Amino acid sequence: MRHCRAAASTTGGPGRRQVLRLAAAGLVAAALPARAARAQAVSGEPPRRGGHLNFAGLAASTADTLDPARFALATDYIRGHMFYDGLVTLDADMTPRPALAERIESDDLRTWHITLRRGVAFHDGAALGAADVVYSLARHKDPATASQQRAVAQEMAEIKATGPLEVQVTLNGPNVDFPSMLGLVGFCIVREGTTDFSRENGTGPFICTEFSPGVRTSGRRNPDYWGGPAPWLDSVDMTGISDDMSRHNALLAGDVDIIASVNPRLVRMLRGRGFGLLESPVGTYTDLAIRLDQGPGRMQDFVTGMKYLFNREQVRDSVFLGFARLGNDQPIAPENRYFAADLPQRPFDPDRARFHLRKSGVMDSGVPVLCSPAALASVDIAVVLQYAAQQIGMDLPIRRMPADGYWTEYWMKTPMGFGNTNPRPSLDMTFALNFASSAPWNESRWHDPRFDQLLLDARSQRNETVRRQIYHDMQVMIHEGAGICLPAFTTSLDAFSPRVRGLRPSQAGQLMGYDFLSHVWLADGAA
Amino acid sequence: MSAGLARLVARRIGTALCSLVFVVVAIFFMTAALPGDVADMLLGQNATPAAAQALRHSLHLDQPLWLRFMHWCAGMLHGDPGTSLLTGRPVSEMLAPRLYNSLLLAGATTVVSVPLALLLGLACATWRDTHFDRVMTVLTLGVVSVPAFLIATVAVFVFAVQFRIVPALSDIRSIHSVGQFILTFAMPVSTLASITMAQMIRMIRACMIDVFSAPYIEMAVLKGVPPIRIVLHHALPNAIGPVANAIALSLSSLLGGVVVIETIFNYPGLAQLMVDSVMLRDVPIIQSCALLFCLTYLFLTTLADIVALASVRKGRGA
Amino acid sequence: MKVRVSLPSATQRVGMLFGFWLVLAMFGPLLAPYAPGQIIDTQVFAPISHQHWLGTDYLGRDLGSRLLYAVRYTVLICTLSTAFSCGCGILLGVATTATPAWVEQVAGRLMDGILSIPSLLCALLVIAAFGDSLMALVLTMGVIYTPGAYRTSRALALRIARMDYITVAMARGEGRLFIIWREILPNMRGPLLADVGLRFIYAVLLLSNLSFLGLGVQPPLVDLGSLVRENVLGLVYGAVAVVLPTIVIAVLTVGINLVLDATAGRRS
Amino acid sequence: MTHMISVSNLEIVGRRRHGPAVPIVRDVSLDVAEGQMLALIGESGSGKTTIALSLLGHARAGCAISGGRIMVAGHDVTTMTAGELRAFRGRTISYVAQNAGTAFNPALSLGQQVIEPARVHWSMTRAQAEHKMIDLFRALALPDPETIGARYPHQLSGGQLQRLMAAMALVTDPEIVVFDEPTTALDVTTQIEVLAAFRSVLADRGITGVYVTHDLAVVAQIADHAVVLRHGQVRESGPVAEILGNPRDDYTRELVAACRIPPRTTFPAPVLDRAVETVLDLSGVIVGYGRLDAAGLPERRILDEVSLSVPRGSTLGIIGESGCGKSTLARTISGLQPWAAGQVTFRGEALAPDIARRTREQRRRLQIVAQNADMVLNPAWRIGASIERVLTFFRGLKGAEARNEAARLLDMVRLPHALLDRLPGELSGGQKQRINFARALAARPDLVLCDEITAALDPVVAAAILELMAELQRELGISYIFITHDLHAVRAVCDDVAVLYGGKVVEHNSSQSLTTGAHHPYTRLLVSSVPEMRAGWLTEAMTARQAGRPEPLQVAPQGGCRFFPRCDVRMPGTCDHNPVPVQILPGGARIACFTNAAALVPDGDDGSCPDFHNRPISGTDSPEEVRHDDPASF
Repeated sequence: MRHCRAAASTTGGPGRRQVLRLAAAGLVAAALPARAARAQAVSGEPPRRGGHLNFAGLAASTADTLDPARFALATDYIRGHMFYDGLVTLDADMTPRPALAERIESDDLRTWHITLRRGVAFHDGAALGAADVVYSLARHKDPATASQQRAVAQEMAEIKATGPLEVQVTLNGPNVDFPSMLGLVGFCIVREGTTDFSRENGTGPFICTEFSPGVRTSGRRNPDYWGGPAPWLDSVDMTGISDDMSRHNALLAGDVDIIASVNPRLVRMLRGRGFGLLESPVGTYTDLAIRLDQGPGRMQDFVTGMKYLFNREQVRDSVFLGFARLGNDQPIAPENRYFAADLPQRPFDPDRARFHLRKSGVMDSGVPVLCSPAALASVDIAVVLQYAAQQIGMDLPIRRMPADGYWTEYWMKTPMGFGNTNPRPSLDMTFALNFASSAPWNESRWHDPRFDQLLLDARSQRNETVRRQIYHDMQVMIHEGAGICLPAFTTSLDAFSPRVRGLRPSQAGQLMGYDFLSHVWLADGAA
Repeated sequence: MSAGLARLVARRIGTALCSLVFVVVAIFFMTAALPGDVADMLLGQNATPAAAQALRHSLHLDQPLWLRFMHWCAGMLHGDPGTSLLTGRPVSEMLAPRLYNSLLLAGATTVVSVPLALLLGLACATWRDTHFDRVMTVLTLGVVSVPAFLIATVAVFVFAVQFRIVPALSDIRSIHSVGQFILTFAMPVSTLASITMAQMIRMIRACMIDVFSAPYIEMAVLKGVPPIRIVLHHALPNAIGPVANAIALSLSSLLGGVVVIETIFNYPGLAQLMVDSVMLRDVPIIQSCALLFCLTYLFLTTLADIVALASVRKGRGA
Repeated sequence: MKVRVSLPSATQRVGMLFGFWLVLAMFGPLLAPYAPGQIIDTQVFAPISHQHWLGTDYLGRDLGSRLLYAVRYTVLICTLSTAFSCGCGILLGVATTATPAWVEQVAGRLMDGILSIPSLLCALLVIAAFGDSLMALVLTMGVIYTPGAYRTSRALALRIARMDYITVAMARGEGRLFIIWREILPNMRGPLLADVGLRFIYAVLLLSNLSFLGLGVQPPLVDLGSLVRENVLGLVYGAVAVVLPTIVIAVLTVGINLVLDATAGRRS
Repeated sequence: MTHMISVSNLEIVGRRRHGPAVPIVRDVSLDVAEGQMLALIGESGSGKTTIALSLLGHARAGCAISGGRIMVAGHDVTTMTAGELRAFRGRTISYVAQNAGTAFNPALSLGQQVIEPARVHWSMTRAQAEHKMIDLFRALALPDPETIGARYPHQLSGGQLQRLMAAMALVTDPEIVVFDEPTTALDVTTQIEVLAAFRSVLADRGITGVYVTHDLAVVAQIADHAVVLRHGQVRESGPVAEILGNPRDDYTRELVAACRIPPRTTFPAPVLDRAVETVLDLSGVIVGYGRLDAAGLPERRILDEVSLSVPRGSTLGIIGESGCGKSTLARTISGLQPWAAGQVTFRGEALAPDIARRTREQRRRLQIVAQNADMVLNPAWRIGASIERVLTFFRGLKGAEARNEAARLLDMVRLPHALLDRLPGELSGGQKQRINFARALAARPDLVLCDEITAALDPVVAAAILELMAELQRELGISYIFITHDLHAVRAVCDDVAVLYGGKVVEHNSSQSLTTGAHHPYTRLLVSSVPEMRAGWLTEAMTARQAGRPEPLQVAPQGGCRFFPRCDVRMPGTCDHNPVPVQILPGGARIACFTNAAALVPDGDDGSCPDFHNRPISGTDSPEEVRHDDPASF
């Protein structure tokens, strides 16, 4: 059911409308029961309504927010999905599906017409209208909003209501992946004019009953949810426990039913005690970025040598205990439908690494590799790398930096440092935000005009086959040219108690693309 | 309260204010020296210089440091600790529930640890150099030296996970009866108490040994006074000063020095709020937390001094 | 005569214990069969076995080797920072007994201030100011524990300053520095020793907390507290990797304290 | 006759934490018959307190009774359980500690503590106990017997506390009372009264007693039998008269002899002759605290217009009871306590009140030897370092030169050179006082200020120190100021003596004439309070005292003579209002009194010298006693 793609492939040539469309009833009828049916196939029972679920995420702090523009962490995304809806949602394989939007269509891939679902109500009873959408999207462009999505939102040149349920968005240039972009949880829809986000007013499956930043978020089922019969749960409590062991203990002791971010080291124990494990092949990766415009990275041989120096199998097996897939120095994970599978896997080859590093002449420059608890597993990966370097006679100092301030003070500002990137809704966004010459987070300062051109070509390319080829070429270019060493894609691990049913892996992010609360039910729920 | 006592209290409050001012100034400028500010932290990995600058402007962070400090001071003088840069909510509103939680935990810990520490400290001093004393010495040193997170984690793993006697997290909302209160607080309080007690026992033991070597204690023994009466009636009143000081020092860390315990039991207290705020560079909250910790410390030590003085005065009959 | 015989023996015991740990800190890593960052096994939290005598850690590294390095850094950093804090605290505590009252007031308020700020926050702030080299680490931990040493030593110094032999020195017309340095300081040694021991424990703990915040010893090296912390998940498997470093911490700190206590008790 | 106390072959050992057991008491046997008083005599470290405590079944921490039998009132103390001991102590046998100032709990009211033995043994109700207490207070001649119990230890004087302690011991009507040097810490004038009170109460009640002391004169007054101890062993025992009058043991003889040091015979300079060059001269020195009056003088005065002078090569004694300003005078002269008015001249130069403003030469020439030898030597310094520091500081000697000089100084004070490498903690009290002396001499002083230097020493040791002082004066021509409350020592070493009372010099006289001629009433009281080493002296003294003596007043006068309330020749209306005149007697003696000098000659003064040779008037607990008898240090 890949509608976007299906539409593109069937409608083919230029001038035809790019349509993301499905009858509202049809979507609900077709999509949710399909999930339910799949779940049923696994667990052998239909979803049951009722019950209370406790969930513990990775972190909670006073930065917790109900303001979609400020969503930054997984727990924020989950909270967002709890109380708000986006215009589209991303499916398990990252395909955008209509949500609050009934149709999203464009003739030129630049001007997009969004038709909203009829009869959707906010939690305060107000009906969803075009003004709400315009407000919700446009506010990201205002610097004062301090939106996490501002860089993405800049793409939208003009947003205006063209009818009570019609919105028109004009982009800076054509972009076939615009519907995917709307799947970002930050772009979920709030009531027009909302400035006080101490209370939520969304259209989502749950209504907030308590929100204390850094402590807890609680919700009860929204009885008037447009996407019924979901959610199945009567109420939900969500908290964040940053201490690994405590989070697991809370699950083991029965204080919570689901925990996010299971440490791979505890999988054996959790399984042994009969807890369920959700492995989601998300495209999150931790990479070493070597800046090409300063330090040793200016020598191409140095970068190549470093890429051969990564013992990827060891990173996967020892750092992630196998819960990862090998990376090939390009940002697209193997599960992605555009993954360049024919690109040869770069091996761990100390001899070639030594050859290239020696050749570069800056092998012992003494430039440290920066890592931080802020970038997932980067400290451990750095240790693996350092030992490999030591084996070929290279002294590679590591500097572990504090988590707070890492992103703004060190990341991308030093010759060599680890970064951590979460999957984006589309390849286009990944390339545009992280690899294009103008990308705000071009970690290695890699500039390739051909790459930039390919990016633009892909955006206006309706032909799926051609686009696939373009994306393939772009992956090869990154693999060869960018200063990115990407040893592995991590598998997201979440654990749940046996009474929780209905969890399915998704590429869109941990816990069913952060949207698990509207899907899960409890085995003893109706009791 | 005699005039002398009143003068002492006044002087103590005066010096306390000096410390307070020092702490507030130091914290403000040192927080300012931390890499990044709240704008950077808010935007996180997605920060671009332009976005951060815009946000900084809207939060008035582009004003000179001293001006912001003056603003904060002016507000404080009117009893207004300001608003959180991050959430825009009044600091007092954010602090109040955390303070309540912290006081609850600290209070429960105090109620448990002080009498027990007194008892064990007295016992160690009474049976000085016996096997009991030696075992307690090693035990208290051991408890102090083993990292708190390990003690807490092991305790949770054993009592909450393996035996399922108590919950792994301390959720105050689930308290509706005394029984539940005890169950909810059992783990954090016993962990915290064991650490606090270990320090107190060592100090109380030292104070009491000092007092026990006084001639009037030997005199009491030679009068045939029973040991319990010697300890409670003869020794304790003379040790109140140093013992109160030892207790005050240990208790003063119960508000701000319990990050680990709060984290492990997911207990929303002040310490966590402060660490969060440091991480997020939310200066008004850091300031207010530091102020609270400083006040607690000064209050407790001053109280101990007054208790000590009052106990001496009683003896001296002034 | 008994005094003469027993005094050196206690001092010798302190010396022997410190010597043992210092030698271990200096030369222990030479005994390490593997590099501290070397992954030797895909099995994490491996138990004690023939290949790795003390099992493996959370990455499958040799625990024995890491432990030897951890001892080095914990012992060295904590010894230095304890020495620094006690040095500063004692100097200040003693000096303020002989300086004008306002100096004592300023120092006292400063110390009260530092003492009232939770040590972790203090560490965050001081490191932000000093940077995060090993030297800064030592200084930071030193600064944090200075007020405690100051309080103790000032109380002691005040007591000693009232002693008759200080009066004698003053009557002789000795300078303030001489009185502080030669007359008061040497007599504080005994009672201060017990205090030093406790401060050493706190330093070990703070070091591990700092590492957790990313401020401590740089990887792949570790300190003992961090070794416990990074392997704490092994607890559920009863792993050697978490139990053994804990025991080493306890043996190190409790041992040093017991010996110091014994010496202090003997002298006072 | 039944023996109330019977100790046989008692052995007590002390033990350091891990060290070997050291015998403290060896094979001691003694018996006390019912109603008798036994004196345990010995110097510091002789084990006398240890034995006394063992009678109550108590051994201090680190000590243990390792052998022998102790039968007390029919109980075998060594076999009693802890509970039995509790019931036994305070009930059957009670204890009066040496220093009531520290043996009373400062946090509890005195009454509470006094009746506590009765209360913890359930022997009477609170009302009964309080009634009994008040009776005892009365019997012990305590002021305000009804209300004194509500007061706290720091509010009473040492003599009163010592009597309260006796009341506490007697409140349960025990069969035996153990007194552990109960009057040692008291002034001589107080001691006599306390002794008299004890004796009458004990006699009334027929109580068996054990009296621990190093003071033979006291023994003569209060005990029937005596045991002389040394190094934990019995040297001699027998009736008191026998032991004091006809000692057979060498050590006992030495002890008795130490109490009879001959008075000074050499007179290097004519006494009180103004013509002789004076080393130090004080005139009108006022030291005090509190608000300043119109003349800029302090309201509360510790020293009030003190004028003294010390001729070159002579010794000036300063005596008086505790609190009279003796120590302040020492501190004032040595520059540690600035004065408010007056002038101090040293070798013709005016001395600055503040030590910092005196020249190094002045500081060198004026040395002080302080009371407690324990406290004035830095415990962290080796003896050699202590002495060499003075040599370096004042005389610029360094290295081997200083070392040799230090050794020479040790020779001078008759100590072996080996001591140079020892720490003060390893020396005995007498040795430390000699070192202390040597250190003062190292500066080659003109005047040495000796502040109670024998107070903490045993009589034998003290006698030797005094002898040394006199010898050094002969050799080096040093002048001394000798501050003491020991009249005996004054006679042994002083040429002149100044009697201090309430911060004023009430008399300035030749030390040899203290027992003859006209004297200030306070001097007379002092002299007559020094116990003599013969039985019956106490009775005589008390009788004489009570005869012609008005009741002491509790209220001090606003002006006039400070001795007024205690004076037996006081003239109300005169003495308590007017400024006191100073009478200069022929021979140079000066007496500050209203009464005519002729009337101040004691009754029946036939010019003979009553024997007060037998003792130092009082002394505090000697450090050696603490060191060896306090097993906490083991």
